Amino acid sequence: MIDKTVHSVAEALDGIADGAVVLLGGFGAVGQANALVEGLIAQGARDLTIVANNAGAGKIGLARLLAAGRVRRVVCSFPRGGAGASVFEELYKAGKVELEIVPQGTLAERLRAAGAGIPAFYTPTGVGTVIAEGRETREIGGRTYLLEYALPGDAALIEAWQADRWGNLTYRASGRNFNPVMATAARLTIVQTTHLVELGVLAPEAIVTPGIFVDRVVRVATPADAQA
Amino acid sequence: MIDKTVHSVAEALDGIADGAVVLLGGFGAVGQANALVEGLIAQGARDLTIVANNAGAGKIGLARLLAAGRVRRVVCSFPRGGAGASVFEELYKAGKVELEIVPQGTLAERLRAAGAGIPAFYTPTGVGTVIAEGRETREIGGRTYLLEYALPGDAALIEAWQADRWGNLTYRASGRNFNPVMATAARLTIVQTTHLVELGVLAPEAIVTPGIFVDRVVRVATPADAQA
Amino acid sequence: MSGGLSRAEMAAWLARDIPEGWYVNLGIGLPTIVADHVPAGREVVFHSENGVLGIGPAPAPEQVDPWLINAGKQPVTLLPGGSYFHHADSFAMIRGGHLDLCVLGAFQVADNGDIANWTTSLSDTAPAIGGAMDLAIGARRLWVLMEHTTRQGLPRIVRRCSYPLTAPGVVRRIYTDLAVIDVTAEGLRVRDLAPGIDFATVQARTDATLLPVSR
Amino acid sequence: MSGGLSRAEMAAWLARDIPEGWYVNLGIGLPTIVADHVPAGREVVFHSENGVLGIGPAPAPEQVDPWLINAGKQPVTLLPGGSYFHHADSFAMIRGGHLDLCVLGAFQVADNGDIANWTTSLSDTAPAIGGAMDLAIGARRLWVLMEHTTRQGLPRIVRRCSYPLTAPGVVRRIYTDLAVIDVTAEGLRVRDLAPGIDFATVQARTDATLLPVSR
Repeated sequence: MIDKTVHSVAEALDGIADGAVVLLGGFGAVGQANALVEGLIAQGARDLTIVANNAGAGKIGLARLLAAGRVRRVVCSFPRGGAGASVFEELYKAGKVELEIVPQGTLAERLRAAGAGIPAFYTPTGVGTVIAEGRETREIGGRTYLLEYALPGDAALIEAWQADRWGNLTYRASGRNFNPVMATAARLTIVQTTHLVELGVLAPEAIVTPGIFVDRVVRVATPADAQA
Repeated sequence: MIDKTVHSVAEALDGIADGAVVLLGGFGAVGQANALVEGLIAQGARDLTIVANNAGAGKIGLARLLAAGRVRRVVCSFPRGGAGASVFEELYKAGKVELEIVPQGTLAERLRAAGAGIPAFYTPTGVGTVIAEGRETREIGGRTYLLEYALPGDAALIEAWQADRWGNLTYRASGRNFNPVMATAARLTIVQTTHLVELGVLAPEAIVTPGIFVDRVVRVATPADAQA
Repeated sequence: MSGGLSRAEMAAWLARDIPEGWYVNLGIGLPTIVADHVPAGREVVFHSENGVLGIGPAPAPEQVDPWLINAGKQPVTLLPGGSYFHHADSFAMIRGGHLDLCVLGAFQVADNGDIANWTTSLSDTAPAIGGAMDLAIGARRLWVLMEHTTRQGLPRIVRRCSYPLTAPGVVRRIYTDLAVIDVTAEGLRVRDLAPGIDFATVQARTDATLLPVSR
Repeated sequence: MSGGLSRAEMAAWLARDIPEGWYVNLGIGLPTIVADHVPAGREVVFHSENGVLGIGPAPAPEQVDPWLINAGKQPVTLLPGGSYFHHADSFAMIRGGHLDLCVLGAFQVADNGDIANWTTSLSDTAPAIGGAMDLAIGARRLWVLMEHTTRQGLPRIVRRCSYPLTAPGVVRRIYTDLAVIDVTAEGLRVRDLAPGIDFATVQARTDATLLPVSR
């Protein structure tokens, strides 16, 4: 019997190595797999590259991982937090973390490309800006485009609304965001969910991430607990 | 009030010009917008380029359009029909229709790229085969890839299971196939459906094609009628 | 600035020009409030880059769904007919030219349509692009909604942007507290003036050369 | 061919080697029947390129759902846990390396792993590729399931394919009515022999040079 569920966050995170590229779903506070992200502190992996839309806000999730000194580099579109300087901004100012800024749509497309076996693509985004500096361009049909490469991860930490033992996933409202894209882009896709359901409960037309993209599923008590 | 529904197939097809590139959803007999495809005969457009996975089977839909002499060129992955020579094969043998063969995944990705504002991408499919002849290649990370270009349509003819007045769509089972991809790739996306529903009936998590991609929706009586 | 429109009036000025049925993305900040000023009964479909189409009015505090936010991370609601999708699909809508309109704020707009709206310095502690570059080049039309001048009274409409660009040559129209200005092949042409504001006042507060309203 | 396995036996031979939990695409024709021979109780998830994952056994005639077909256009069923998706997502699974295994039929396989399975002639009246080229390069493993020789008795396992390639250097293993053969860096190595078949018989019906079973 296929059963991708595991019994603890520690088991879910087993094998993520020092230096790994880790993709974190979520946008704002919604859809962040914070139980898994914070689990990385106990798990112990160091020197991580984190790919996420934001560079962490408040004192939870990625902000805690950053504060624990586990992150060498952040690839994101919008590192600024809310009010006041974030943990990331302080580390960045102190030269303790590297930053690669990627336009949000290019970030999403590079992740999608990694999951889809597309090694590189052309995009109009960023032409004529600092993003284009040192980058290959190409004219197609009279318009200039940048060459962008796929961005694969060693692991992806995903938050799903519902999951079953095959790893099929659904998401709630704007909790979808980067999660289904990143789920396709990593060699090891790890999911936290509050709703573990029996196989067959999720309608085949309503499954957003088919289990083929998912390696492990761990149930967390509630999203609130997950973020405690 | 936004209302994309129109009252007849003729109204739905208005404006498709001679020489247009028309994308046809469907795979096998499932998800073919045959009422719209056959409506093109009365509509009158000539010299069409048809993009579809198959080149028509039996005597309905695309096969009827081909028999009516309206198609100059077919872009597809699998032109062979079922038992016996199809209408397409007879026309092709007689030199009356051109054929561009595209691997099925490359066809899907070229359509997706057109809808997503990606003018070109690299793919491993077809390297070292006749598909690669005369085509640009590039080595990325030690592997060779082909450059492929987006394939946009002037119009797309889509079959959906359900639709609402905003043009939101769902599909049934394997009727999804190329339909949602092609719906994004054309300047004019036209939908036939058997189930026209009130706005709000379709769950926001279950909508597969958001209305932003859809221009017109026409209700047809039943799929069987549509194929009569 | 003396005599100009309030922020709500600016948003309403722009909102009146959005036809029924358009798909519109509103940038973070001032542009977001445009949604509150669409004339009653006119259906406009608002998109947010975090995967939401069909955004409705802001929820009452007790009706906030913590799972439903917009790109500015504010709680929002979803209208009947709304839908959710993932980030790659959301930016496929943007980059693929499916939005009729994007409204962005800006630090500067140049007379050739260049826009600078993401950072005032490349040595910023944490320069943040977000979806701005994709939105600027992807929508069928880009309108800018911003105060005509900075708080210090410096012009934001300039001959050449001094800040890092978001995208070159993409702005089609500018709404400010003083005027509505079209970016045309001939240059910046004033399309409309705020009540009590004359052309000379607008030109005086603008670095770039303006063309008068063509009647 | 005398003494070789039946088609059902060939399919069962291959099916036994598919571990639980693998995601598998079965090509049109002979490979399709592999699904019927997976040992009872072993969960294997079958993918079809027209957007179906979790295909179950063929339906009884009165239970056919006309909306649910596989890539060979045959009616199929969906298991609990199955899902539907569109063609671009389906080929993202294939090209993106998410399938553990693809099983294809072939006209020819060469000792370097080249496969020719889509046409025997470029002057074909209507050459049809379908998903073969994507499947051949995309899955983590490509196994070929085919009769060892043509109906005319000509070898299908050759030193060099004479038919147009589907993909170069991709086949990992070949199952025929006579033997199971691994494509290795050293060449083609027989892994297993059908009951009553000896190495010399297999070699005699093979154009390429074979290496014996390594024990």
